[in-house]
Amino acid sequence: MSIKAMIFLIPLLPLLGFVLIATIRKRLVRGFAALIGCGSVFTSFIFSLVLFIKLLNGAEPFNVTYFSWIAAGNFSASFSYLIDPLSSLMLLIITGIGFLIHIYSIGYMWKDEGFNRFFSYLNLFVFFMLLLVMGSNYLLMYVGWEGVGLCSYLLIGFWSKNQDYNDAANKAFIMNRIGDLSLIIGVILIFINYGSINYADVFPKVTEGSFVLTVITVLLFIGATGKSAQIPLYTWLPDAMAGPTPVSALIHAATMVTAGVYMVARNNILYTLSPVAMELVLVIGLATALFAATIALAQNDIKKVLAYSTVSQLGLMFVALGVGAYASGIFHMATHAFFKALLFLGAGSVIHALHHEQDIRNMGGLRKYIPITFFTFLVGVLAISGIPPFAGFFSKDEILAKAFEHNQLAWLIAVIASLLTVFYMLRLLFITFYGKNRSSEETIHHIHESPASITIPLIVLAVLSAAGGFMGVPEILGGSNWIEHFLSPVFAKSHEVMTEYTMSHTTEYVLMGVIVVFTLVMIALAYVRYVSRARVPASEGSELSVAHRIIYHKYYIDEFYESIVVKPFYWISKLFDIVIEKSGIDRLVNLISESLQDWSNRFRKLQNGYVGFYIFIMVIGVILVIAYSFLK
Amino acid sequence: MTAYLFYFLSFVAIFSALLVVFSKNPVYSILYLIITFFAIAGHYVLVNAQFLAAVHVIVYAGAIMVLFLYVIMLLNLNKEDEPHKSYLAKIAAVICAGIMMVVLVASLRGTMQTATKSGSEIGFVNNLGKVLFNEFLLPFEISSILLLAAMVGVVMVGKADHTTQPQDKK
Amino acid sequence: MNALYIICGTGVFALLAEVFSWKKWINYVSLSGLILATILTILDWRSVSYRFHGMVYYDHVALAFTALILLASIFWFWMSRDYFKGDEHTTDKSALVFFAIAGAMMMISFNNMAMLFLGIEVLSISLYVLAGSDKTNLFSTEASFKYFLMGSFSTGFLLFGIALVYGATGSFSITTISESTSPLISSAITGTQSIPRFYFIGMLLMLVGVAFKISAAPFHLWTPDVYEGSPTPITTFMSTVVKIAAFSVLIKIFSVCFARYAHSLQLLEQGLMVVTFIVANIAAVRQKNLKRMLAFSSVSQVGYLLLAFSSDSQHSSGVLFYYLIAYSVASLLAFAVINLIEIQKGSASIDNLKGLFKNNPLMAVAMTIAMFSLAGIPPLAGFFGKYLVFTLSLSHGFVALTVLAVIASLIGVYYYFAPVVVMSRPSDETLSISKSDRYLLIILIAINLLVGLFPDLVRVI
Amino acid sequence: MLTIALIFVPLIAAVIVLGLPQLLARFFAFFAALVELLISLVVIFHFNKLQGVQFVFDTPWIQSMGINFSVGMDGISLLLVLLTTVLTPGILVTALRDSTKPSSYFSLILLMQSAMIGVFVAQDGFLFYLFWEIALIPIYFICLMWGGENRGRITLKFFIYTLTGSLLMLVAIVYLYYHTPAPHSFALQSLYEAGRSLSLPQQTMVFVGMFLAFAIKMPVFPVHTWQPDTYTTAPLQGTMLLSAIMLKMGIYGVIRWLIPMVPLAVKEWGMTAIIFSVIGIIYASAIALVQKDFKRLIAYSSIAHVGLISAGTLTLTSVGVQGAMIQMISHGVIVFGLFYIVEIISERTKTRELPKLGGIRNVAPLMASCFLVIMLGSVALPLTSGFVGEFLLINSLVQYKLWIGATAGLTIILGAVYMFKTFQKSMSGETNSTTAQVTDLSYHERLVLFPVVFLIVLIGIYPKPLLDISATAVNDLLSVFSHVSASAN
Amino acid sequence: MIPIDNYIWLSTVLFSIGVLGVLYRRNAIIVFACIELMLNAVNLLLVVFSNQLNDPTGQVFVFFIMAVAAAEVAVGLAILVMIYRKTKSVDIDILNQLKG
Repeated sequence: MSIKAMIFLIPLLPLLGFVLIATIRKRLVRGFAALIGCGSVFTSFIFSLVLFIKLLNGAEPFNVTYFSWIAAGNFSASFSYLIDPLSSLMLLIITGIGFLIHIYSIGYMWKDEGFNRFFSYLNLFVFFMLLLVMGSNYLLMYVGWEGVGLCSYLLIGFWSKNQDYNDAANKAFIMNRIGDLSLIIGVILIFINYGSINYADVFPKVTEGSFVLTVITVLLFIGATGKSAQIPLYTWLPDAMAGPTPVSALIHAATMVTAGVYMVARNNILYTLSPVAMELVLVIGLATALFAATIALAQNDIKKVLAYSTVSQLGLMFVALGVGAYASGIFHMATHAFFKALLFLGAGSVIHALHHEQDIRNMGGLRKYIPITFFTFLVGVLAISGIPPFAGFFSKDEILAKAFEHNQLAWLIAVIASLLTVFYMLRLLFITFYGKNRSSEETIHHIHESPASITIPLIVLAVLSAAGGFMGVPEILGGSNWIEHFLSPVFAKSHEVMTEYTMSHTTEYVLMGVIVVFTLVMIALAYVRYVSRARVPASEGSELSVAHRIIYHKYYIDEFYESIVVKPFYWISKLFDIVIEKSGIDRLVNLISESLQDWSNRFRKLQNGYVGFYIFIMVIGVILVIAYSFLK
Repeated sequence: MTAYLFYFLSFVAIFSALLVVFSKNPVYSILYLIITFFAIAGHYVLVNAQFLAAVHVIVYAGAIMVLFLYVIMLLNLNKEDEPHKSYLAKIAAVICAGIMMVVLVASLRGTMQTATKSGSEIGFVNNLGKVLFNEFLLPFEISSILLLAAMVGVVMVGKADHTTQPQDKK
Repeated sequence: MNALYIICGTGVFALLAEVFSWKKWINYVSLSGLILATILTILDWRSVSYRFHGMVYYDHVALAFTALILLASIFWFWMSRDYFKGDEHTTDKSALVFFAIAGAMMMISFNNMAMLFLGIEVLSISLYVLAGSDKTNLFSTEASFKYFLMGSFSTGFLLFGIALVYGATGSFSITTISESTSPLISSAITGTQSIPRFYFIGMLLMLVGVAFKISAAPFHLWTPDVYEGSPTPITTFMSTVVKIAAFSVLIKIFSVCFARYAHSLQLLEQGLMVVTFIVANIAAVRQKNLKRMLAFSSVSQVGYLLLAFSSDSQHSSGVLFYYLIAYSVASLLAFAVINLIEIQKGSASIDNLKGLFKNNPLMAVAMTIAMFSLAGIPPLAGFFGKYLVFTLSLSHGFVALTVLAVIASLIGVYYYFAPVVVMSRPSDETLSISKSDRYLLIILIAINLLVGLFPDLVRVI
Repeated sequence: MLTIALIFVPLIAAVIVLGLPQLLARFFAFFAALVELLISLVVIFHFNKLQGVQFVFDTPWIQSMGINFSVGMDGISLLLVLLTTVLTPGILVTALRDSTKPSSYFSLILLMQSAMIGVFVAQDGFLFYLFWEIALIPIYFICLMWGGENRGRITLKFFIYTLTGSLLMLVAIVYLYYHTPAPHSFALQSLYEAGRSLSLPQQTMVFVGMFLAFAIKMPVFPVHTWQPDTYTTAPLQGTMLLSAIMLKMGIYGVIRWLIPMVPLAVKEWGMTAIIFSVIGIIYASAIALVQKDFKRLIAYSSIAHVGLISAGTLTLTSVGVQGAMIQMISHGVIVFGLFYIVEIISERTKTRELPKLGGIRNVAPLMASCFLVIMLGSVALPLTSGFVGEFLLINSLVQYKLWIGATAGLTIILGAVYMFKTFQKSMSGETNSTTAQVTDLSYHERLVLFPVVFLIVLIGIYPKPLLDISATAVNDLLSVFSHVSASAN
Repeated sequence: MIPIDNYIWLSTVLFSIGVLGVLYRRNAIIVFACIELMLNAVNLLLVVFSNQLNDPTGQVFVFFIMAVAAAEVAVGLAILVMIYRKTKSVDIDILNQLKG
């Protein structure tokens, strides 16, 4: 099979899977739908693997064009794909994790009436996600960008009978759209300034920073904040947990939300040349990392904790991008994909076991009932906490080291954020799996380990989370930082421009040691608090301390947005509708007609039927006509 | 002499014309109208239109006025209690007609001071006849159509239908 | 000229028919008389001539207008057959109608004030009577009375005007009058080379008389009442034949006879036009009686005609002719429908149109086309009429007046569409239509479309 | 001759339909529309993409006024003709099983088609005006006879509104006509030349007159108030004709009759017009958000979309005009589908009130899916037809002025806000008593909606053929423009 | 001799009195009479001009006016009689059903 066809088939197979399942979903038995769904993604994974190996063996990036898509005036965009190390890596993550989650979904969704629909959406999502990373121009990336937003919408609102879920879905889509608008305008500005929207044409033309470039990069970044749930557009992600758990794992942890990271990394040269945007990325990343981490401390919904954790981790990735450590960002993205998918799937397994119970206050002591889930979850927690040698340790450490090089304050904030992460993840772990079981007798009776289709992906991901860090072991620990080398062609130009920092190995060791120590302290703290003292978060309605309450209510950000954006907009809409439209413009138009009627009535009275009066008027007319002679 | 006669006749004509308007009794009005007509006939004689004066007297005083009086008598209208317009309407009428007169006179003012001719013979019947039956033959014939139409019309309107009943559709 | 004889003869025949009991033939004779007269008029096309010592003058304009009123009369006759039936006055009515047509023809072809005066009077006296011919109906009588009173009153002004003009020029002949106003010819009465002031006043007073006949505001007040009260066929006659004749009088007097003074009257004509537009259009908006509404409509149409006429009185006769054709066809169509409705339902109230689209689509379509044409919606004849008027006045730079006319025609849409809206309302009542009326409507619709789509057919004349 | 056939086939069919019994009339009308579609496909087959006006037919008509019956098609015309010929059979199909519609209804639809095609192919100013006005008559009757409540008042308002505009246009055309060299002519090219020879103040007058006419038709804020009422009260097919095809007449007018005619004024006042259009986008979107009536909501959304098209067109870039062309096609197809779905829902639930609906996707998943796709087209999701046009239009506006482009771009967000809210309110949630009886799409309805869905996706993925058709014409149009403005500077 | 102006004024005054009568009175017969007065004023004017211009056509025209006046009066009175039969009145303002 030719490379061109293979590349073409990678996104096409999931699309075909979607079309097939969607069109005949009513008559399709579940097993067959699952087969189509998993099979298409798996085939894509194989193809991606082939491409990856080819690139690994030193092949040039593949750039294939299929057909001209939009062409108007001097604008043209074609349907063409670019497979370079970056997108190849993304392909592997998407199709690989995607496949695992497909498998997982078979077990998780088996009893749901919308099983087939679910698979069709998942396949569609994979298609768009692939398009996003494979597109060789901004517009195609935008297609994928919006497409995944749509799938996210569809999947969040998967259980559409629940209007709260639908609200969450709408919120996700609309907040994404805010980012999308910014992104598309950024793209258009790129077109205006560089005359093209192909990466291959644009990047060579970007040679120095300028105001326009800053505007473009900021606009693109706003797009990224929407998709990757950064401040200020992050609030949709926790709500997005309304969707089925595999969705949270795939879309809202592993793949879609990292699109922003991918996009910034893809445009690294643009960012490298506009320091202002870089600083913005860094600041937003730091703020989000810290902010979301604090919120996660007080959440009681197992998925919400993970969601805020995701936000926080994404913030960390942007920190990496913001300090110019693009490869580190991507590295962390990859490891994060492993362990966060693992954590979500684990949480899903818990939820599955407890019959859709998500509140950690009603859990506890589960490690006895569902051991496989517990162990895999434990791996995930250790990975995210950065315990060596789990994946998270390497990627996070690299980011922190780069941040330290850049700015010590940034490092400090990032460290605090990651220590908080350790704390709340362990809090989650301890409350859920340790201590006494707090659910009802009825539920306890039914708790059972999940089927193989759920546990196998968990195990695979656990292995990845445990070992995934070795693709980026830094040199000082005897590694070769393979991933950085692999990605270096993508960031080559940026590296040329950037001043290289050199940091002494000593400093690096010290930093690493400090972090590990503090991490262990955090673990100890959490253990004391939640295992030894067996503290359980207060139940709903009880008195909380002020600080706790603020965090518990997520700093009231949703309420804040509601009152400064949503409600005013509704008021304005009402104002337009009632005041300007109905009693303004339309009233004015109708007034013409009414006054016409009014005048007509007056004129009608003139015609009063008395012939004497008519003659009178006529004589007045005659007088006026004769008086006209005086004018002449 | 002619001048005095003119002023006298003018006075009679205007005065009786005013009385036509202001008399309460319709019969008086019509009678004053006859006087006016006679005064106008006098004017005709003054401007050498003797034949016309004769015709005038015959047609107006003789035929038309008789018709008026006949109708008044027929309808038994020789009363003074006919409905009158309100004072406001009357004042308005007087003012309006007055303004019209003023405007007309004003616009005709100072046109010609040429005196009227005298001793002209065009008013004689032979002159008129020549014109009437040569140049104006067609109008003359047409006036027969006119009279025919009027006649038919009068018969048609005047004839009392048995079905005639006041009715109001509204 | 021969046409006039034929028409008068037919009128007299109608009278004789009463005597000799030829009543059953009267319709055929009438119709053939009209057709014959039309043919004769058209045959006269090549012989432009003065007749009877210059009493009448048949030029192309006169012939065209004569042909137009004769054609209109034919359709009118077709439409109002029932009017002449079942009445002891059949012959009288026919005779009067024919005398009226003869009067109208004289008003078109006159070349002497005497002919004008007699023409107007023959027409008017016949119409006074015809308006009151529905003797069982008090409205008809009222219409007749109002028409008579105001008509004879306005005749007084017309005559006063004629007298003054005669005094200034010494002649009743149109030809002489138009020549005598040349500065090179000394005034007959003063002997000096200046036209006396009362010549101008005479002109104005004649304008008053004519304005009454064409029912331009503020001399239009009789129109709605008379149109509403008269029997519908007579209303139709007034709004078509009489209007055409009155307009040809306007053209003859003010663009031929007083051609030299046309310019000084322009402002006055425009003033009349403005008043007409405002009064007629606004008053028409809330009319509930179709005949009355169409009366106001006909007054407002006078506004457009006056706009064209006042913009360029010398060269507007073509435009006016086209407009009058369009207007007459539409009026005939509208009144034909109204007549049918009135016969079957007893009144011309707009509510009687309810459900017409469903119950009798042909009538509904005819009414719609009539209304659209009057409103000036393309591609009907009325649209081209208005278009020609607007372009004429625009090309003479009367932008403000044209805008006024455009606004007027927008208001026009307001009331012309009211019947259409009513027709679309549901109702169960049914209306029937005879075969002959069906053909009449179809032919009139066809003419309207034909004239609208190919205005050149008319313009070649 | 093909052009003539395009105009007269529906016209003749309309007359024949009148005389046929009801059932036959329906199918004959549909058949005629199919024939028309076939003719337009033949036209496309013979169309030379590199040439300007083709299939010309020109014969003197009213010689005394310099009016010719002159028709022809270039790419811009052809696209819109195609839109008309494609949608009309669809519109007829939607009425095929509606027993309340007599044969005259079908006749009027065909008449409408004929007139609209006439508008798109006219190459003579007067002819254009005539067709423009004639198109108003059938739609007036369709709305008047078969409309909803208050139709008398609303249709009259609609008529007078649009007539006001078109009279202004007539005045402008006549004004230009008098500036053509004697003997005056209404021919398109002569009018172009006449218009270009005018000074800026004169051009401005013409611009105002014409743009108002087109703006009312589209409609653009603030002369849009006839539209929501009319769309709401009109019967389904009327709404479809109005929104899917007729409003394109306005934009077509801007492209064909305004921009090349008075380039200086367009350049001078284009900004103002664009700002109004953009205000309209925001304004209409905001109002759409708080509408309870489903149909009315879509009516306002249509105003928003048209505002974007109008603004993009007036940027005078080929990106903008091409975007407008493709967006016109897309919008036509999309609103066609949207209104049909609204009709299906209201027919089954007897209400169009959004708060009373909900949960339809539980009982009618197919309908919900179709609605979803069409809605996605409407909110310009990539790979639907809406995206191509909207992207090009926003692109042109950003090129014009960044802040205008950004403001106009808000339609991306606002459109999503109200459309998704609508979807949520009508389709999602629990099924209630009103919607419980809703059945899924019948075969008949699928016959209409599946092609719509298919077209939306197809155009979204592969719009190139359509863009190619109009490319030459648009470039011609704008090259002439740039030439004129260059020489004027 | 008498200046021609005087005649013009005289007939103007008579004409105006006729108009006044039409405006002033409600009795239809008197109104008709006043219209006759107006016509007579015109006749007088025509005769005077005819004499002045030495042209008989003016007087011929007067004949026609007389004929017409006679015809009009006849028709008018016939209509009046018809009205009287229905309303028992000759008040010109009693018929005011047609209005609005």
